[in-house]
Amino acid sequence: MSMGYVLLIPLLPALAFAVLAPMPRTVRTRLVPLAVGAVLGSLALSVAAFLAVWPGGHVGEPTWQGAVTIAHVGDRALSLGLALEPVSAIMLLVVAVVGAAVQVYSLGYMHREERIGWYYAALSLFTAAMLALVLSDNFLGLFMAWEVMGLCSYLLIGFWHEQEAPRLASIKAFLTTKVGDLGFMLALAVVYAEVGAFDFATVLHHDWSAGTATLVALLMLFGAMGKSAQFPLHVWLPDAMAGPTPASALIHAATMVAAGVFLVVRALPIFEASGVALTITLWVGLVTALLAGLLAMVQHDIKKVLAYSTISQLGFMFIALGAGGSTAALYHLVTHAYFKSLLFLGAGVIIHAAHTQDMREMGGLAKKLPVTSLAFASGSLALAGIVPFSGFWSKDEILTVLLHEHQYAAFGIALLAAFITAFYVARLWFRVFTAPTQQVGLHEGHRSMLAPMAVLAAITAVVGFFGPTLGEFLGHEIPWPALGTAAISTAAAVAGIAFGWWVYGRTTSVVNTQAIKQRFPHAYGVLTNKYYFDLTYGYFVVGGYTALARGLATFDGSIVDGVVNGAARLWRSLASVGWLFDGRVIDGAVNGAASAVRAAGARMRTLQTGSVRGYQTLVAGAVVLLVIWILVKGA
Amino acid sequence: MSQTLPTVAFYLLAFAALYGAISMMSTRNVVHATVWLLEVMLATAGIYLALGAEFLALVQVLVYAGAVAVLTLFTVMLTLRRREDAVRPFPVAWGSLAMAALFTGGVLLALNGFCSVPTGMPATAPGLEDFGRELFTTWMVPFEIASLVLLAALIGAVWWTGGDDR
Amino acid sequence: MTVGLPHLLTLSAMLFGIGLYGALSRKNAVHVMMSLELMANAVNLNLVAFSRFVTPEAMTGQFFAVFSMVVSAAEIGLGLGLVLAIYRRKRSVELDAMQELKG
Amino acid sequence: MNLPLLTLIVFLPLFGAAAVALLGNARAGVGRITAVAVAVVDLALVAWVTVRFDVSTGMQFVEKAVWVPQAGITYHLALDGMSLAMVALSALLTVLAIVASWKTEKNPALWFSMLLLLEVGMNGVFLAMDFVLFYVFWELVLVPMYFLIATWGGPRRQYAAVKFFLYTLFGSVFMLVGIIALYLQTGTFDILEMVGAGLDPKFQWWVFAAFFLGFAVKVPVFPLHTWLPDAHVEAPTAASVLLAGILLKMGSYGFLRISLPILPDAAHQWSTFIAALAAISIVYGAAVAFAQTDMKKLVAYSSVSHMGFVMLGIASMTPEGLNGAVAVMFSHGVVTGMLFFLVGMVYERTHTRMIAEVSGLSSKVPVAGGLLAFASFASLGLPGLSGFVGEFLSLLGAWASDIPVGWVVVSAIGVLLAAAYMLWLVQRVVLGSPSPAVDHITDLSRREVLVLVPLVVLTFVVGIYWDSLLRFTDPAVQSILVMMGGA
Amino acid sequence: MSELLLLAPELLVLTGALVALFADRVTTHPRAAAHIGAPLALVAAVVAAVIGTRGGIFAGMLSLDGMAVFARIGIAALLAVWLRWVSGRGTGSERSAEAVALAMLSAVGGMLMVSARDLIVLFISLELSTMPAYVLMGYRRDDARGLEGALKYFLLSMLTSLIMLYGLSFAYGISGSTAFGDLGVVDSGTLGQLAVAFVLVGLFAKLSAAPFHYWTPDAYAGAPASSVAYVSTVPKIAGVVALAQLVAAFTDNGGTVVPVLVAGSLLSMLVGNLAAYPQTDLRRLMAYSGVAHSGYILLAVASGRAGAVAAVFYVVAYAVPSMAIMLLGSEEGTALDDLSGLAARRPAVAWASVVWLLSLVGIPPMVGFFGKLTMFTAALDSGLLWLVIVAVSMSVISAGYYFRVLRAVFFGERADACCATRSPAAAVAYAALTLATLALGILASPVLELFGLRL
Repeated sequence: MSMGYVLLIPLLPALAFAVLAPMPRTVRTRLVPLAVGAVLGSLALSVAAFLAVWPGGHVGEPTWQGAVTIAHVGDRALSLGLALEPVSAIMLLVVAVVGAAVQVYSLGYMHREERIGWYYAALSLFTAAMLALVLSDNFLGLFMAWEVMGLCSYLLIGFWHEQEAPRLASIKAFLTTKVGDLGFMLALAVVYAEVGAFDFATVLHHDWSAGTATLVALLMLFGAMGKSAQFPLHVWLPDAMAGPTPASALIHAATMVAAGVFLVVRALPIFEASGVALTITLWVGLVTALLAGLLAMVQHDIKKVLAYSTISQLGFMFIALGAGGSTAALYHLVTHAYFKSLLFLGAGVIIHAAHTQDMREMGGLAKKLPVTSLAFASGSLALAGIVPFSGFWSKDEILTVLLHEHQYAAFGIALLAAFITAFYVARLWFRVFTAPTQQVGLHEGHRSMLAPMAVLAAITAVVGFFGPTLGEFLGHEIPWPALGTAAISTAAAVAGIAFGWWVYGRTTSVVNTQAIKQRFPHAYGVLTNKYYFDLTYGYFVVGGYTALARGLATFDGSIVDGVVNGAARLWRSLASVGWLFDGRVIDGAVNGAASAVRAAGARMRTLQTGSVRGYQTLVAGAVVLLVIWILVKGA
Repeated sequence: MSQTLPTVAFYLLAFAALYGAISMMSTRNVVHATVWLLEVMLATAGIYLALGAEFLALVQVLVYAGAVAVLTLFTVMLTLRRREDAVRPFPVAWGSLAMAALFTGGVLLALNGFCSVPTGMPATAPGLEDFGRELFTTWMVPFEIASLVLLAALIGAVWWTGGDDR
Repeated sequence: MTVGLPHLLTLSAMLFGIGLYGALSRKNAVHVMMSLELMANAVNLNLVAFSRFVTPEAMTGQFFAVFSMVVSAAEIGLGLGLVLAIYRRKRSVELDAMQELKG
Repeated sequence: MNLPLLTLIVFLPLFGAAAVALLGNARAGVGRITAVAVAVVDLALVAWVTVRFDVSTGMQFVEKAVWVPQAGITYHLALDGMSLAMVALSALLTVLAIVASWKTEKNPALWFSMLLLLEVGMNGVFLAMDFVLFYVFWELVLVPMYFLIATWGGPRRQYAAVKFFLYTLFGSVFMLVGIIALYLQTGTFDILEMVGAGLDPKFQWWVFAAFFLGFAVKVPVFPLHTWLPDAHVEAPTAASVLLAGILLKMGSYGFLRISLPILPDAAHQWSTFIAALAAISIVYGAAVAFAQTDMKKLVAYSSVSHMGFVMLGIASMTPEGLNGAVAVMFSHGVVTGMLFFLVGMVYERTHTRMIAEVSGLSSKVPVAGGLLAFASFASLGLPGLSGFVGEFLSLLGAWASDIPVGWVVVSAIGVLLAAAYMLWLVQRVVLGSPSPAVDHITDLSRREVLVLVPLVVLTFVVGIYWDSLLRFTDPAVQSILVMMGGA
Repeated sequence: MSELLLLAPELLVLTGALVALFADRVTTHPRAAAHIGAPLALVAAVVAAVIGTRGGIFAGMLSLDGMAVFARIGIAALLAVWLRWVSGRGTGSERSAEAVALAMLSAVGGMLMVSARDLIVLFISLELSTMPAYVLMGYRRDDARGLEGALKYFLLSMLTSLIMLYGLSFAYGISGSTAFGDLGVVDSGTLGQLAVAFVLVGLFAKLSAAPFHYWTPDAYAGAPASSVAYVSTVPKIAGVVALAQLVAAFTDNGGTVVPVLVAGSLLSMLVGNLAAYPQTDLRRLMAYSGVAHSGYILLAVASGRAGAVAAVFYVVAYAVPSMAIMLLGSEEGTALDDLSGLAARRPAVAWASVVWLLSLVGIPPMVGFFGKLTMFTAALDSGLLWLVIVAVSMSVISAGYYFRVLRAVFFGERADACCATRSPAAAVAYAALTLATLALGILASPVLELFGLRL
């Protein structure tokens, strides 16, 4: 059976973008179903592709591969190619499912937007890029798709660009991830210099020396940290919540932010060749998981809670990677993608209903939004890591890996993070759904919004049971959780939830955080200020650069222009000492040279007195000098 | 067979020429200066004669004494408005003097080292006849050009001195 | 000591120098021209001397001197015409009065 | 068929220029149709050459005739893939510049004839394979550009025009000294024949220095770039487009065509220095662009930054780097051309170029705003668009070469900074709510869109299928490297 | 006498001069002299080209070698162009017959001078070419300023001319001959070196090379621009050829010639280019520009045989556009401001002026570029690198003041409506000069090849 249709998987949404983007606004709006159809088509093809690989596929042995050479440089050829193998098949499924769910959901969520057509165009392009990314069989293609996703992220975050916040958030997101991308790009340069090719097979089977491997791995890790919002490059993700919620669900929760993890999964052999890089990955993950979790505890904006939660969960994935458990990381990636997108979609319904994102103004939504609350509960429990929801299984797998690798300190921290996770999940849940009602006239979301949520909730509820199957598929064993580990993690989760209930859920009145704030002023201050990352970056990096740029611009106008003409200036000052320097330092180029010449010319001109006798004397003087010179020369 | 210049005659004429030249520079009267110039010319003509260049001596007398000096004198008269103008104060121009002295000194120094030509002069010199023949055969081209120079000068002088009618 | 070429050349150089002095120092245009004539005279002397001592047969220097005299005469004629023309407009032939053109 | 195609390509616009000038302002309508027709025919000729171009051989379409036999000066035109890319760009941008300035009212006959005259020089520079001919065209370019800026430019146009002229003249006379020095050593003015002359390395060093001054001013390389912002700000739109799109490339083309093959030893000695200047240009240009308040100035400084990548690729002297350099040259011509066109079109409507006074284009005029955003993204090197190709290859080449890693990293940071100033521009100009200046303007006309579409298409084609460009340039680059190795 | 026939071009021009003198008496046409003279001069140029190179004539006193023939044709052709222009425009308020006659006499002098191979012929033809120039400079005889300029020219020229003559007398005395072929021995002793230096002083003054250039700006500034157009160009061609021939004859045994040339070159380039900057009068500006160009030429002359040919070529390359600019100045007024708005009034001429000025700067493909290229090549070849760098830098600087002219032409505004009416004759002159500026450059090699000269 020809597998050429795999090509269509990313191509369909891309075509949808190509059709929509150049159209006038009104036409675009009418073409929205086309985009949805395209992504549904991709979904269908993805399922087909998945079934073609599963069962029987082996990691590293593509079931189908297609490549096109885009560049010849000397005897080297650079190509873009797609390869279908287990990892990409699984990722395909994740991306296509979430993508389709979000697009369908957006029909309801965004239907009042004037520019919905543009929204769908960007979403389609993003889906195409993400699908291409997971299918890519080389680092170059991966990087290109990666960058295009960055663009889409930028476009979607800044969708409501008339407002200040989304505008700023979009540029912040783009630039911060671009910082990471620099690392990725340099990694590619090193890879190319070392290997001379980009395709996974060649690069990963290359005989890496530890030093080069470390360099490449760390550079790639840096790229991944940017994309996956790991400390200290995490600052963009919370702000990115200024974009439309479904877009956040797709991009900033389920797929794009996981691309960093995916990259490390792909490049893991290089990390392993390095060793040091793995350890660093682990600790990046640990720090992120813990610190982001702590931040999630103090946020009032429902989307920001989820955003920090995403960062924290991505941290878990890095932990797994750092411990060498790529399958565990992938597993958590998959489960997280489903439940976190579910949570975001739920949040979308809530926001639609409550017309606010501030949890302090919500409460008692469980009764008003029954379907949503059910779905949300499914997602929350998965996030908290409660059996049997998906998050439990994957998180447990990560903890198992840590134990297996004897990373006990890491295990402890991860456990703490899990506890915190459970706590903020509880905080959110109790505040939003069970706290006293503050608003009236709330209504449940539209069917097109609820249906995708239902699908995702169902997946979240059951996908955990497929862990061992997944492991088998990926060629690694994912055992059923050992009872001991499961008990510990469940205990942590339950404790977190219980603590959350104790703080937020047990009273029937609105909880006043003021008390906590007063009790722990410093700690609370640090958290609400997000560890001062934004302030530091804003002040030193952005402010510093702006000041530098301004300085250089002034410098350019004055000094450089001046220095280039230094000779002319010097000449000017030499040519006439008494000639007043006219103080125009700026832009001396032609002015400077010209006035120098003019000044010198004016000097020359003073010899031209108009007196014949003067001229004759000058002529005779020159002749006399000549005579003297010849006599001296002759002597 | 070399012949020498009559020593006494040369020194007399040389003295006359130099005296005339210095007087010309130092006289307070412009008209007198013209006359001193004439004197220098005549002395030079004498030297020419002594050198056996009769034709040149003749030309010198005719052209310089007869034409140039008279023309100059005429112009001096024409351009002097008052009698007093003719008598002018002549302070020594030390700068010019130094310059001229340096120049002359330099040339004299160079002359001092210039010994490659004989001091004695050949006994016989071709006569006026030979001179005339040569002038119109060998030197025909410059001769013709010289006539054009005179023509050009004539046109120019006429142009400048004319034009009153406007 | 016999009088020879060096004597003549020396005399000529002195006359040239005196003429040069005059050309540089005189303030009256006519006077300057007279000084220039003195210089021309010196050159002619030079030529004739060389002719007699170096090329007595060819008399090249004498011919040179003849042409030089013609040119001098032509120039002085032209120059005096110019002086007269200037005198007619400015009523002066003082060189120091002619400094309208400069720079 | 033995039509002298290259001669036609070079000199056809000359006749066009004469015709347009003779038609005069009274019949400017006919004149501009003539102008565009000539330019289009020229473009068609280039296209025809492209079709018949054989990528498997080097110099082709050679036209060589004796000009001054004693001095070894020949009329020698030829092209390889690199020249072809540049000539194609020049022919295309000229057509677009003419169409974009269709409505010029001030002395239109002169305007169009100057544009065509400029094309003569530009095409000639890229096709001449004889130094004297090269220099003739090189200087010929200055004249129409001077008049384009000084006649139709902004308020300080004369200052800018003279500055432009003197700076480039300053550089080019040193180049002339270098050319003469080379001639005295080799006895020929033929660029191709000079290759592999086995010149003394010390001699090479000095000649390289002379050429460096000539080319670096044109590129421009920090710190010789200060003429560029002034020239751009004062120049009319079409002149800016050609200035940035073609004229800057003449400098880097010179490095590739002349400095590297003929002076390989010196090139190796200079490479670190050039790389350092390139890296500084990249970061410096980007930083200064970031601080600009005038759209055109921002784009101008961005050119300094982008041309830094060209120099970086050249300094690497690797196949990737050189291909990257040519790709940046091409792409920068297309993308910056687009940016200048758009800035000009916005200026025509709002009468201001101040970033602070223009905002919300995408809401009010979505086509203009969208294209401006698109051009910005192409400019900041988004993969899939042409800007990425060259910058990426340059970096690959630079890393693989002897250039100190530090400079490569600094250059890579330039990519980030490019994103910073470009997004900052998009942020303030394209996005947001319409400012008063934008409130009553109309969107792009069909003619204006027509100007931009070919550039958009090229941006995509080159960005996605790199070989569409590299298949022409790579053989040229390889032969340059062979020449360098062979010396 | 068949040798006389070889001087047919000179005789034709001379005929023109004589006819001019009497033209006024015969016809009432105001500019009959120029009308007759122009075709005669053109025919002279053609005849000179037909005669071609012949070698020595009149017992070696004259020689029609390549350089001489090239210059002879150049002088005659430029004279023809100038006369053509005069036949359309006249010479201002005065009648033009005398000017025509004088210019033609001067041209005869120049044409003889370039073929002279004897000091006497050289000297006297030099005087013939110079003397009419004094009159042309002071041609407006009711204008005190013009006469003042002429007097300055006259006195300084006479002084330097006498110094040169003094040098010539020594040169003759040392070598015992006035033929160029025998002059090789001169530059040996101290006196000989003095002689050589004096001769060079005279020629420098003719070329208005610094520091003997003082007469130039004042004389030009007082003179009618039409006269400047002639005097600043045609005699200069003859001067450069004479200089080149003499330098070749002196053979620089004693190392005097080249240093003097180099010093003159350096000073001229500096003085000319720098002093041209503050000028506001076109004549004065072009005077200094001429000084500067003499500097470049001296550089080439100092560079041996190849340089000499390059110098001769360049002086023509300089003369052609220079004459055009001064003719334009004569029509439009000589203050730079007078040229304002020329582009609007006379676009064709304005654009031609671009060609002329850029040629003077040395921008290809104009003739000036090729001239400079060959000169600098020759100079580099003879090891004068530092001076070439000065020359090149000065060329750049010169662009500045030439651009001031262009700026006026294209971007100036002129309040009063003026000026020149249409004149086909002037148009022909401009067209010829523009064409020459463009074509001579591209065809430099074949043109010189015609005269057996190699760059």
